Amino acid sequence: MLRFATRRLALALLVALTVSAISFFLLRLSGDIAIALAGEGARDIDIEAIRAQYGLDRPLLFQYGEWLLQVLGGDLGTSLFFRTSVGALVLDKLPVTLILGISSLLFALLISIPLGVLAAIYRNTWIDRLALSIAVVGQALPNFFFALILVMIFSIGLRWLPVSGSGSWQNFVMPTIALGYYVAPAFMRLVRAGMVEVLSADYIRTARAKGLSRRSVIVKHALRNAVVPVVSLSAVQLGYLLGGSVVIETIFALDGLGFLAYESITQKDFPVTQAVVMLLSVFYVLLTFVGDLVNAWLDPRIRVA
Amino acid sequence: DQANNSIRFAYDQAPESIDPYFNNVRIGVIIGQHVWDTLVYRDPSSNEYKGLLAESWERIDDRTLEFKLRQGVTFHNGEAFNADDVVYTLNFVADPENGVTTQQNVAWIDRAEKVDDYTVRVISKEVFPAAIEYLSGPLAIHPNEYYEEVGPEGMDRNPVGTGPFKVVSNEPGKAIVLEKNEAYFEGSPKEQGPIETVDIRIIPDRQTQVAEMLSQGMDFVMHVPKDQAEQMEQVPFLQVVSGETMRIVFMQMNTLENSPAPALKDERVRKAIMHAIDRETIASEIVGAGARVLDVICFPSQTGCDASAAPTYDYDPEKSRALLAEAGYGDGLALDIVAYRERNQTEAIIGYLKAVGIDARLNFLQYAAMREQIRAGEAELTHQTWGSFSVNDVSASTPVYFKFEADDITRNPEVRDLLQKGDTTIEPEARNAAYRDALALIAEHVYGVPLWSLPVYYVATSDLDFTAYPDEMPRFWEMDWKD
Amino acid sequence: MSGGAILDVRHLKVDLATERGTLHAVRDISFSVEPGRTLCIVGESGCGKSMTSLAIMDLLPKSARRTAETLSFRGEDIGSPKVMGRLRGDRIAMIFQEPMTALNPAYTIGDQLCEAYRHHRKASAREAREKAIALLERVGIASAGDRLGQFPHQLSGGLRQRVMIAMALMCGPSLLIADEPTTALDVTIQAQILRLLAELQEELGIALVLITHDLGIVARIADDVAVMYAGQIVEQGKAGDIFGDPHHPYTRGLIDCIPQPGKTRPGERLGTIANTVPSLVGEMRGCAFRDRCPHARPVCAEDVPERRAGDHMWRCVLEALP
Amino acid sequence: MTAVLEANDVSRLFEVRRGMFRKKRTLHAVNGIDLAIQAGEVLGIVGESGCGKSTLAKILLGLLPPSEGRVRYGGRDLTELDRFAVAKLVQPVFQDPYSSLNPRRRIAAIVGFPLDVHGIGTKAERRRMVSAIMERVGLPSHFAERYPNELSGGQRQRVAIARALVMNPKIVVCDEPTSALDVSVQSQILNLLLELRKDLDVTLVFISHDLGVVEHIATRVAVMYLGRIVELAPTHELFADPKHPYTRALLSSILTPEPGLGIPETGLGEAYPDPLNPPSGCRFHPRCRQRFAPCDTQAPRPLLASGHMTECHLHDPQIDGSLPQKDAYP
Amino acid sequence: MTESTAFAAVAMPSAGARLRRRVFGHKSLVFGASLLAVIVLVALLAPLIAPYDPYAQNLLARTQPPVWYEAGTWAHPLGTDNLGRDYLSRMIYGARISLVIGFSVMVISGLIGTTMGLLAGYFGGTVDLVVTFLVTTRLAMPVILVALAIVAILGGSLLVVVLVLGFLKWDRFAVVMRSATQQVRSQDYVAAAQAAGASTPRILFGEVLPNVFAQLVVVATLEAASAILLEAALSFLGLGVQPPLPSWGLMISEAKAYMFFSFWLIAIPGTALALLILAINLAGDGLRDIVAPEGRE
Ligand SMILES: Nc1ncnc2c1ncn2[C@@H]1O[C@H](COP(=O)(O)OP(=O)(O)OP(=O)(O)O)[C@@H](O)[C@H]1O
Ligand SMILES: Nc1ncnc2c1ncn2[C@@H]1O[C@H](COP(=O)(O)OP(=O)(O)OP(=O)(O)O)[C@@H](O)[C@H]1O
Ligand SMILES: [Mg+2]
Ligand SMILES: [Mg+2]
Repeated sequence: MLRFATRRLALALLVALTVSAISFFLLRLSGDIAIALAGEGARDIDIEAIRAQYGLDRPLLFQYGEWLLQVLGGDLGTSLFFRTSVGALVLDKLPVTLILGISSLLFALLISIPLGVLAAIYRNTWIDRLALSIAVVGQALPNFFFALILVMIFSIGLRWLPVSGSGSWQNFVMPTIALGYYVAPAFMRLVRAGMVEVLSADYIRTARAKGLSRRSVIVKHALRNAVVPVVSLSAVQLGYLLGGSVVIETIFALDGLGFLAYESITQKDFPVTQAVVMLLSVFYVLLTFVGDLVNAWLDPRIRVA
Repeated sequence: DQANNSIRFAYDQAPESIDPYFNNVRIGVIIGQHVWDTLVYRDPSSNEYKGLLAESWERIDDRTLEFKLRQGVTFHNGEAFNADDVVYTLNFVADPENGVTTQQNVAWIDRAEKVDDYTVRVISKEVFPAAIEYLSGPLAIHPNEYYEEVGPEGMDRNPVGTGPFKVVSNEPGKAIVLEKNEAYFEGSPKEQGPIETVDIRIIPDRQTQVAEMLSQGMDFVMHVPKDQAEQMEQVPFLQVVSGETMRIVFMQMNTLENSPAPALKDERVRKAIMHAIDRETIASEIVGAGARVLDVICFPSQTGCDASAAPTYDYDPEKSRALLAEAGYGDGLALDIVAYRERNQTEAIIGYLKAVGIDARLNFLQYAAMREQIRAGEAELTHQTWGSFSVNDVSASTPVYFKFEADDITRNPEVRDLLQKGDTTIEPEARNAAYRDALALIAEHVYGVPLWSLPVYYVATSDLDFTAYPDEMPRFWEMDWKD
Repeated sequence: MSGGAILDVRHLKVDLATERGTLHAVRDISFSVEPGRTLCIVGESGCGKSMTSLAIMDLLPKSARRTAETLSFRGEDIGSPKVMGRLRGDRIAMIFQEPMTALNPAYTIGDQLCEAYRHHRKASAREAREKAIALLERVGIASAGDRLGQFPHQLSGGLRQRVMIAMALMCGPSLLIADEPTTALDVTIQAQILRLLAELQEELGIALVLITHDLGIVARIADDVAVMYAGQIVEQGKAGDIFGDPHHPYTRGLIDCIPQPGKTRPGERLGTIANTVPSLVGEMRGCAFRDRCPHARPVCAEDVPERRAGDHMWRCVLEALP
Repeated sequence: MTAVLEANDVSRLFEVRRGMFRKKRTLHAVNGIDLAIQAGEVLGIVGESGCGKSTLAKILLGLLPPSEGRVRYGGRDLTELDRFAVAKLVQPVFQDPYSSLNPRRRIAAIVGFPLDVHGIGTKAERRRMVSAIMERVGLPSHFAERYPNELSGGQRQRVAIARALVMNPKIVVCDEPTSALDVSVQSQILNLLLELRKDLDVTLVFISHDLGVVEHIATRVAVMYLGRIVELAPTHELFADPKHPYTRALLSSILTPEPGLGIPETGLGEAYPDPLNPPSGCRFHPRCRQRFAPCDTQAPRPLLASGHMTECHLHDPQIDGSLPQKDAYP
Repeated sequence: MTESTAFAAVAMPSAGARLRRRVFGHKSLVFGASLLAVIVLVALLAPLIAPYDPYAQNLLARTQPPVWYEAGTWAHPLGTDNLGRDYLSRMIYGARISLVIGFSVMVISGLIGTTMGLLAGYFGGTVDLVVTFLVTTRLAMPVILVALAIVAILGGSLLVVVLVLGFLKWDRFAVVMRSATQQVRSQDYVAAAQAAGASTPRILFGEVLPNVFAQLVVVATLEAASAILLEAALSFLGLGVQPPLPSWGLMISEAKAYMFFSFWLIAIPGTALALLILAINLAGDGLRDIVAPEGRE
């Protein structure tokens, strides 16, 4: 167990390191931040001054090493745009994104698990086909398009929900739906496929041969085994939701990490971009780790003997 | 909203810092003008300079201006305003070490000197006719003691000025709340109206802003594109006001020796481009009300922007094609065009160029990336805009692109010399003549394609009473609710 | 014959809808089992053995359709899902082939053992546990108490199959159906499990229906034997009669295929049956075995008579094998 | 008789992880095997599932490099030979006729694959060779253009045999070639293998867990237990006079179709052999009824007496057989 | 196999016929594939069927509604866009761009991912470790953000978008190909080929690849769809291909400014995009069904 944890942690570190290096060099090699920082109307001397001020004139590898040392010391650097600590900035935006990510995940699970189970039980019936159509259509609609339609209906038409902001729970309703519905099909398919497979498993026949009730067979014996892969997918998808919230956060002016990232990208505020990308990758690795733990807890075959 | 006398204002971009010296976006200028005061105020209707923190001023010599300061003014934190504040602020920002974002606004200042508690002198490095203009715009005065203590960062976190509004809350990148400064001094040309609070929310997506207006979640937005603004005009509870701004739109053409598009070195090709674009139609159909077709690359109200000697070019695709053929490009010509905003305008230009056989491939970039290309001499055609920092003087516009500065990709020494002469001459007649000749020369050789001025559309709840000015500055202090 | 029978199956048919048409997996078979006796159903892969057992248990896949004239357990009609719902797992129990997959990996042995008992007997957890421990000990599992907390994957195949047997016996059934219970096991373990089954069957006086393709097992454990081919029972009778004096060419062919120490000489040609088992899709007329039969003749394409000599039944146009 | 294939002290280890939380363990799938296969013989290998039969087969085929020890073909070390040379010497027939044929190839292509690889003959010659061998294994020629999924298990196994024989190898290693087949088909395949062996003069290694079949086909039998050969003797001798207690247990568990004999008592405990946790001393001792003092501490050594090899303390003259018996399992 | 005469001759269809029946019996596959075929056809024939030059603008005829609106005319069946260009023509040419993006990204990422997956699955050990690590790293990088960042820097263009997405989206190919290869690798026919002396490339291309190809095709279709969606999202954020190129994603992005008042401007490309994705996904799903259970009889 401890070995496993340390191995995973080492992997997380290695992944984070690689991601940070890739993003650092990509961001740095492809443009001159000094010009971006100097802003409209800056003259060459202004740019030179900025370059010197931020140490951008030194070799890239040196800059990376320095940055890495800083990060290891717990300092993510200073935002070039906001001129405040990146760590504080990111921490400030994190809650909104976390709330959005988790609520979308829950929303996705809430609609996909029952649908998936029903589709599997009533395989090849209209229920199955309905569930499948929902999934297929859901995956086909671009989520920004869907989000805008939600706005048209619920904010402008019905005036039930506020368009933008992050002040109250109402602000999260549409973003949650817009983001969650997009990942729901993946879950639904997984649950359905898992249930179909599990329902034809020998141990389900055993359970039925024992004379157990249909409900107990489905809920206790089948679902329990079918949701195991859902857990790891949830972990992965949560990572995706955190990263994929860029579009949705921009549309709903939800002031979270995704939006921060988008802004930092357009403003070439690369320490922030870098930090967000790295944070998300660490999240991803940690989440998969958590997913494995939960899986192990659900599936005794993996559990510690 | 009207009920609690507050205005909810959505803007699409966050300022890097609230300290007006450390941002270069419009919203920063707007906040700056509300929270701080400058020495001088230019009346937006009459363009007349009035005393603000200074009561009067006089020119001591070519490089020196002396200001008599207003007494009895206090900063939001209670600090009294006097000459030390002015001297400290101007000397601080003039020092390149301190890294003020827009150096152009401050680089002309040599130093500020205290004469007595309420008299200061501002000395420019060279002869600088536009000094008053700058002092009435971007050069806000900070409280010296506080600023010395907290620096630009502290100023961003807890801004303190003398202005008609004070910042009561600031969530970077998200929202800024301004509240009326009850202790604002009497007799300011920025006369205070009834608005109690201004609730500024950063909403990056234009459609979200429109949606907020349509669902009455916001009271005031600006920079609304023409088409949407016109459509919102149909909505009963919204009003749309448009106004011209100082922002000019133009195209640059790389005529340098090593231009990646040698065709542009041919004056006939440049003239062909000039004739190919139906600027009138684009201006009226796409740019919108208040847009004015320009003949030279500066804003007409700017001092020295005299187009009277410049030749004009009309929309004439036939002539354009003929010129191209004459230059040897009858079979077509492919050019790259870089742009960074107003994409639909660029698209329209590309459409017109296509019609005469010029295939312009768009390279739409972030501003910084675009400028990097231009300065590296890699750009061919550019589609640019320039706001002159709302400085109403030609020295803030034309010379930037034609005086051999980094952004100059035509480099005609004659033009440079004329501009230099204009920049350093105090005597208005002679100054004007120099600029006029320079502008004529540029237009004659088509070193750039002047296009139009950008209007700005403001959309507001219909019961808000406000005026739009060409300097793109909504003045919340003078707004009011209609009954 | 059906008088004392605990299980009586008359004219059972199972049809499966497949892509290629209707598959008649079980084509009109009848048999019965008496208390305390062991009936072995034997046949090659795909002849419909499992379908027969699942049809009795009402556990057929959705695509299957079952029809039967009689399907009764102690006179009760187990063709009715309601009756079967009550009896299944209680009076009638079943053991499956794959001990590796027949247990739910997510629950402990104890959980799975007690589940049915508590469900059918409304027993307390403690009662169920005691019963489970007793049974585990009976099937030869040492330190049974500890085993209850283990998960299936922690047990070897042999142990799992013992657990399966104990699980089937929890409610004290009077009929036990075992579908190839030892096919997945090693020979030595197979012998142990079969011995255990035989012992328990005798001890508890239950009726055992054992399905297998292994004639060796049949010979050693069966009282009665039914030989299935292509969804039909082609020969049925007492074990001694079937092995001592097979009347159907298929039965005899099967026995001849197996190398038997003492009877077949090493390295010598073994008996064979030409071709392979046919697909069961589509209608059939006449003897299903005739393409592979060394004694086939034109009449085999006609309806085949069912012949009897006492308990011994076979379907063949021939009265006796040459 | 000469040894066409020799294995000297061959071992194979696997690193395995059971469950992601556990650390890697070393599994001795094959552990110190000595074997000399004589030309023309049929060597049967029997043993329980997981005892290392398939691993040994793969090593003999040159598909798995042994972790230790050497494999020699006709005196030449495996490492000196290239894959072509090995392929001409030994060919496999696998257990599962479904997975041993590439479903995307036609039968003719499958059978002719080795010829293709080695570039033997012209296209036409190859086609002739393929149809000749197909006929020899009893596959009608119209099968040549079919795909494997159109064939029954027995037919597929014939295809596999044809593929193994098309290059005239010296040895064919059959890993449980009939265990997935029905008895009626099994006997066809066994007959075929026996015929081919005579006709084509190949040496067979025949792996099976069915002792009845092995007795029928093999000339010599090796009994494996947990990675080791515990007894190796000519067939008749092994069946007439099994020496190792495990061999005896195996023999007693054969169920011949003789009614009335009942089910034999194998005399084995329920301890299941776990290759990850091999017992100390003699690997069989936890299940052995006759274990005594040295069994759980001292590994037995191979004892050879007139071609009959056993690895058991009971038969070791150097071990005092009168040592007290350890209590057998309950 | 001599067919049993004991059984009334059920016309036992050939494998090909059965496959055809399965394909044509799969309603959603048929629907998806036909829809996709129509779109592809439209894209191929664009110059022939588009009524106007998709770039010809007419500033005096801007945002005219489609025919089904009262103000619409048959001159522009789908109306005109904000520069007065014929919307139908732009939609027709736009199909080309979207398909080109989907296809090229699929090819690039497919090549990268398949190579990695094949090697990892076949060789295992260190190669597998390295590939697994690369995949983990790739998965840990938020695609949208990284793509946005790169496009923001390099400037959007068809080529940049295709390359960026192609170099980012190989993960699913690698994952699926890896496990499929592992599975095939454990099949005895691979061992048989090795025993026959076949070289590793020969085994990889001759034995492994054909047997994982079906899964490859399924992943490829689904990835093409996701690439098209991703490009649309980039365009939506203003960082996709460059105007005046009529990519559907870009058209949605440009039309979003008009969505509250001229809904059709966004609805038309939005619906078209959704239909395209739907078609590809249905086809992919269908293929998966066809490929998966070639059930043993
Ligand atoms: N779910 C199913 N759908 C379609 N056909 C099936 C299904 N299950 C079994 N079959 C077919 O039904 C026939 C009888 O199958 P059954 O499982 O009863 O055979 P069996 O005698 O038990 O064989 P085995 O010894 O292989 O278990 C076979 O031809 C098989 O292919
Ligand atoms: N590639 C591998 N990696 C890890 N362990 C392996 C591998 N191959 C075989 N083993 C292990 O080695 C041992 C011997 O396996 P092998 O397949 O040789 O047994 P076998 O005697 O052929 O069994 P069976 O009768 O089931 O085919 C088993 O415990 C097996 O789990
Ligand atoms: Mg069966
Ligand atoms: Mg094996």
